Amino acid sequence: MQNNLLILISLLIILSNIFLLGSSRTGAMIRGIAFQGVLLSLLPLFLPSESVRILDIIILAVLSIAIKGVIIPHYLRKVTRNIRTKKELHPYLGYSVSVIFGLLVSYGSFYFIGKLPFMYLSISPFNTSAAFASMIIGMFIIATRRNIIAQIIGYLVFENAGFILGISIASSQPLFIEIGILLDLLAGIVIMVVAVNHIHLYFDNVNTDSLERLNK
Amino acid sequence: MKESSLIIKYNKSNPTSKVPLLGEDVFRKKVLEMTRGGGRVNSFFSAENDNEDLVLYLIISYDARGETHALSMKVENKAFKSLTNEDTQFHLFEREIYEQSGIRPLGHPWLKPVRFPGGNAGEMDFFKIEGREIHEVAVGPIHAGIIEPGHFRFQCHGETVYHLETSHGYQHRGIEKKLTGGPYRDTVYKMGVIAGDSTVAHSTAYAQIMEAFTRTAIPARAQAVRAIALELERCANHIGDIGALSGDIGYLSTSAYCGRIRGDFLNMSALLCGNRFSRGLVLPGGVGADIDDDIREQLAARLEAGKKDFLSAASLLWETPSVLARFDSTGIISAESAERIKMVGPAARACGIERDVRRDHPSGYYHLSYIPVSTSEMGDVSSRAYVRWLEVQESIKFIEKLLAELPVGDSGRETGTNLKPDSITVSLIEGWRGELCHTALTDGTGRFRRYKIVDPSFHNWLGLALAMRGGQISDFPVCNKSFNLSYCGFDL
Amino acid sequence: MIINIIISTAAALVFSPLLIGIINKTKAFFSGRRGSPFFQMYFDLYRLLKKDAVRSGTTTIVFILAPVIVFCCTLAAAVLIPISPGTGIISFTGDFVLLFYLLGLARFFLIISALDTGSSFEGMGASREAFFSAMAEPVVFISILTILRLNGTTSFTDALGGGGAGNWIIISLATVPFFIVMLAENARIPFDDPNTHLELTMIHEVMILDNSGRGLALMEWAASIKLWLFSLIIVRIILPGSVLSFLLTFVIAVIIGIVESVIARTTLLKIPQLLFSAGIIAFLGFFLSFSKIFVWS
Amino acid sequence: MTSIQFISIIIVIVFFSGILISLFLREQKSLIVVPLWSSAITAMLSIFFAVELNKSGPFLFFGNNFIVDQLSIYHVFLVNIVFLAAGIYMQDYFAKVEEKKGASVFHYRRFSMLWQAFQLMLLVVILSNNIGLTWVAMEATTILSAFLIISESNSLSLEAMWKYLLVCSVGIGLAFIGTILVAAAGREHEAAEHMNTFSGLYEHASNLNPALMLFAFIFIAVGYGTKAGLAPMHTWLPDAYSQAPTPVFPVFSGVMLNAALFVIMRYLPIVEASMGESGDARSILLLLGFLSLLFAAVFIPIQHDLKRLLAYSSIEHIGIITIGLGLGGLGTLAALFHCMNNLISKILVFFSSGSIIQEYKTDDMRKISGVMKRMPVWGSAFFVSVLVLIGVAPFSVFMSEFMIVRAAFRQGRYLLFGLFMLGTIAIFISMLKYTLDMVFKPGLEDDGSPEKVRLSNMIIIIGSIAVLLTFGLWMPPQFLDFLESAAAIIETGIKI
Repeated sequence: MQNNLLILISLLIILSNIFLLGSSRTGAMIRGIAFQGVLLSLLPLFLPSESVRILDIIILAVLSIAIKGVIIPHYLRKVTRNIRTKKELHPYLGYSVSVIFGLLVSYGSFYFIGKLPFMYLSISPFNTSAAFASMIIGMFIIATRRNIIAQIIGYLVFENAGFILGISIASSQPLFIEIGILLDLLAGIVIMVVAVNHIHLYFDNVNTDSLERLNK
Repeated sequence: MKESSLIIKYNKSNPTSKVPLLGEDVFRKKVLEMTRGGGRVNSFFSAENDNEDLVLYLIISYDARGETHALSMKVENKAFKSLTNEDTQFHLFEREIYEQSGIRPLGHPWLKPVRFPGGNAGEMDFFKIEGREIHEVAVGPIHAGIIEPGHFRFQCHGETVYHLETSHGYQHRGIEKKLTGGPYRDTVYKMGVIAGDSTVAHSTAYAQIMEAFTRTAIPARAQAVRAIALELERCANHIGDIGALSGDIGYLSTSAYCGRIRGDFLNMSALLCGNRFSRGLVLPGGVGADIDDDIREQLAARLEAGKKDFLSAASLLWETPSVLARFDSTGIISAESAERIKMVGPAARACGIERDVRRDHPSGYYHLSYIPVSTSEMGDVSSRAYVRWLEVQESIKFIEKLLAELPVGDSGRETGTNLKPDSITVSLIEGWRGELCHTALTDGTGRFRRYKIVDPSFHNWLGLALAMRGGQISDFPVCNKSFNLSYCGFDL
Repeated sequence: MIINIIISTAAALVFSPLLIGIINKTKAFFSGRRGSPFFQMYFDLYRLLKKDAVRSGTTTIVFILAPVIVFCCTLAAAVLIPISPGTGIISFTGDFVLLFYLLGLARFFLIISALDTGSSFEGMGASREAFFSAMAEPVVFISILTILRLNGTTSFTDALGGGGAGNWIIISLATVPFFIVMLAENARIPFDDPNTHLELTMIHEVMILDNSGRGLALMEWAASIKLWLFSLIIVRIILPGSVLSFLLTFVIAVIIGIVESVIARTTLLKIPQLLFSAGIIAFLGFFLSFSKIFVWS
Repeated sequence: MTSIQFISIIIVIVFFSGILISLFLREQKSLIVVPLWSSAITAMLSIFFAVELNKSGPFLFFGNNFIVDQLSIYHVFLVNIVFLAAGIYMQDYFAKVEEKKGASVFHYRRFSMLWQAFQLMLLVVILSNNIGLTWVAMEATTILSAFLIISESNSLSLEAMWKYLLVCSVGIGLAFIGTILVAAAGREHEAAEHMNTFSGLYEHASNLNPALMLFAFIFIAVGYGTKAGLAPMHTWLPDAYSQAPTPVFPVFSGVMLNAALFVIMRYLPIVEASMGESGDARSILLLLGFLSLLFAAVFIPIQHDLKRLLAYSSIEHIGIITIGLGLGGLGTLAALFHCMNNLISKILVFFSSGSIIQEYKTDDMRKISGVMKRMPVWGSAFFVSVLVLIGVAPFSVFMSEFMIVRAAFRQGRYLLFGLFMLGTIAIFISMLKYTLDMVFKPGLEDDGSPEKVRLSNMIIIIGSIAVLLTFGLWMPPQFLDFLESAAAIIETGIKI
């Protein structure tokens, strides 16, 4: 049953990735990433863990839900409202293409990651492959979206991938490191949001098209 | 050449002789200069003068300066050079002039009937796109829902609309013609039904015109009651529209609740004057019903309840992703197009154009109390709904303020029956659909020589057609509802 | 065998209008209204069946026959679904193809009868229906293949009429897209709005715009039987072992009502995307049904 | 080691008090003096560390979360020297900026606080023994330095900051995944308690899963390599350079890039040891290093923007250091030596070019000419620094590059040798051409006002030229010893 729950969570993570790839509205994307954040935070609770660290795990899960499921989405929603961006206009790649890409990556990582020589370390190969798929999908979103909020969300997906991977194969980081990681993420998002506000001020829109004067 | 236009004071009548009568070339030059300088045509119509010569009158206003100008032009040989090619906003006015007086705008690109006064509504050359894969869809004049008659002709390629042409005239009642020679005893009632949902707006415009002609100053209390009634009308209609919009996209809760809340607001109007659509409330010289303390308290209480209900029912819309996904980017009209055809009202404000008669050309109580202009930016269905949502909140706030500071005094007095002869006056009111403009000219005996009404729908129907371009034909109903234009107000 | 047929037919005919009643009642509840009675559809059918039909002058025999064919095909398809374990009527390899082709035949006649009227609205509706059903079909087939794999059988009616449940994760990955397709196939929100009067946006309703009287009654009835059929399939997928599980179709009707109350109808442009997403979930389930990480119990 | 703990606590106190003092200061001048003191104190203390180290050898402190060895002390020293020089230069720079724009106190306060927090985080990166902590501190430097770029708020700097944030965040994210994989490799080991420290990992390196370690190293090299500005992940770097205020340059170029490379140096012996010195990890570094050199060689000739030119030069030098690391042996020593040379030459070149840009009010090289006549001191400093950077003979950069070439030659990697020569020569020619034009071509007439150079800046100029010349001509034996023991740590890991 526990195994099934782990698989279910990974599956939902994959589906939420695909949802993020296919959705054009920033509001929907923020919802999607909040959902994913909460799911991730639940992951450690279902691990067959050493009972000594149960308190640590609970603290971590609560903190992670608060940051990934509540605070960051709240910030993003606020900045979205502030800059009045609703819709992603013409991403570099179409949504259907993105979704198909997401599917292929998910299947591919499931197929290949399972064959890596150190997979015996991971708690469930399914989680690990979901993590690698998320990593690639996160980078894909960053690369193919023009909207800055969408790029931030891509970055979050990417970060989440690290989180899943950390949980599924290396679960013995000390608590203060884990908290440091979360706080770093939070700080990173906060300054990205500040940057978005500034960018909105200067460019009057938040599509990265207008951020292309420095090329060469 | 310096004083080639007359600045109109809204609550005063002006001798018609003071409106400069220009030759065609001077007029043309002057008008184009004015429109280029930000002038917006409120009304453009033909009238006869004492010698039964045809004269074209143009009412044009500068929103930024809050000025309204009038000028006129002598017509020779029943024709003049069309201005449409220079500025799109003349297009429909010139068609109307041609239809009403036979004055031909030479070189008009699209000279067709507007209201079919002789019957045969809908029989005309529709714009057609040729091509094997283009198909035409004709909708109306009889629709599946209970709405007014109007004909829509779509040029489609698959589901995509290339062009929409609207054709009206099914409700042409000849109101303007019937007003000539007035005012009669039933004129004020006719005003109430120009567009049945804008009774207060049209009646107020008429009342202001009568007051200007008879030099009646009406008490502040009556003005406050008019403003309250106008804002109540705005609330009721906007709420109804928000409900209808959500009904069109199958979002039931908001639809059902807003339908009821609209009723609540109509009942507030009924509380004021006994009629849910405020018929007979606004009369020349004042208002037909006063607000006593009892009504005032009841109204405040009901308003509070209505506000609460509305906020909870309509805020659902902005929190439901599927609703936003449906509304967003549907029926976009760009700010440039909207500015070019000079749209008015919430539809224009949804494109980010700050145009509101209550602020730009205030009259009545709006002189004394300011109501913020609500705008949105995207110009899509979502923005139009959002502007309504904002406006309802502002209106409620405004009514609350007015109820709290209701001036003491009479609720009205008699206007004289002697209208100032040979005069012109203009009245601009921001109805819930947008600016409506009444212009009246009196003859030597103090009767109406010409009474010209421009309903906001007159400006905005073309906007709907433009909003549909490149859109999906299945988006038409929701797009149409987001404009919610009047058929009878257009057809007059 | 005969008994089974009679039971299935009777259940389909009797229960299906009730589903519509339940959906409408749920929707009414959510929008704070009292709503029409549960049995309103029965009254409507009775009223319509009493009436004679008015026909447009442009129509041909196709238009007259269509309601009958649509009704019969849908009913026949519904009868194929066993309503409790062991009541299957037929069972052979790939029987689900028969089932869905019966529905396909019904749809074909619905479409050509709509085209037969020559109205531009009905033509639009027909083209939309054809397009979206073509997109919905693969999703249905993939989910059913997943179910077949889980049950280790090649006969769909066998899979529905008994056997044990598989892994619930995979079952839900098959059922969710099936539910989405059910909404699409039965003209429910977010794909279509059964209550709308706006002919430009309708899909299913616009095709029966010219039907009246008995023809309309058959069309409406067929539509409700189709809803019954789909919800029965879902229920049988989830609980194949239970005798009274067909009663859960009413729960599904409530769920549909809730879905219709809380989300708005999507724009037609997005429908392919929605069906596409359903297909992705279905495909994920199909893919996982091959994987070895699930320890089958 | 209580004295060490005591001293490190002092360092932390110095920084935090610096940050706090900045909160209360109202004067702009005092606000930019505060960071100066904290870096001066830390630089002095790092010498104390080095002395302590000579007595006792490498040691851990604060549990085993921090480590002091020759490698880290070397970098601590370098970092603080650069911060010190930048702090001195800052006084002059901001005085001039102030005349132009009149920036607010808030502005300076933010700058001062960020500056110190950034410096503190870099110290944590370098001194950390815990792989997780290293990562956390590295990510923190990314976030803090993003604000340093934007301290001159305009649309271009925003764009640069956005790119920097996004690219580096992703890079750091990859490094995180690498870190996790290393931790996973350590997890299966018995002594799991110590397996998230560099020292612990090295101790048991031969028992780690080699495939996993190589896989992890790819992530680490790419991840931290992004932060170090290695090609092809360097895209943020030219933009960030061209937009950051001048005092921030050398901090970026020297310190942050070096710190990122430093982390790779920490991982390198562990990975190599786990794979039985197969050299695969070194090949990855070689590849990245050569790509960087190549990118620099291709992009430098087409630059018109002075700051961007210097950015690509930075990429080149980081590439050279990485190549040195990749070669191993003598190459490692050369790489460490080059770290210092690069840093000191960067101080010189960035400050001189910064002053030139401030004077000419443009960073388009085509519009700058006659520098030597208009500002003889900074002009000659700039000219010398470019000569240093492109590796002209008596200076120490030449020496370290020469050592790398020799290492390649000795290992019989002739192709590598050829490519290296080709790249550096291309850069040599194009940079020299630009510089000659700028410095000696007769330019606009002098506006008459003589160049004013502060004494402190003169000290920076003369001091750094002297160091570069000295180390080019003669290497002090104590320093060589120290460097060799630091290189040994990269070669063979930490022994405690």
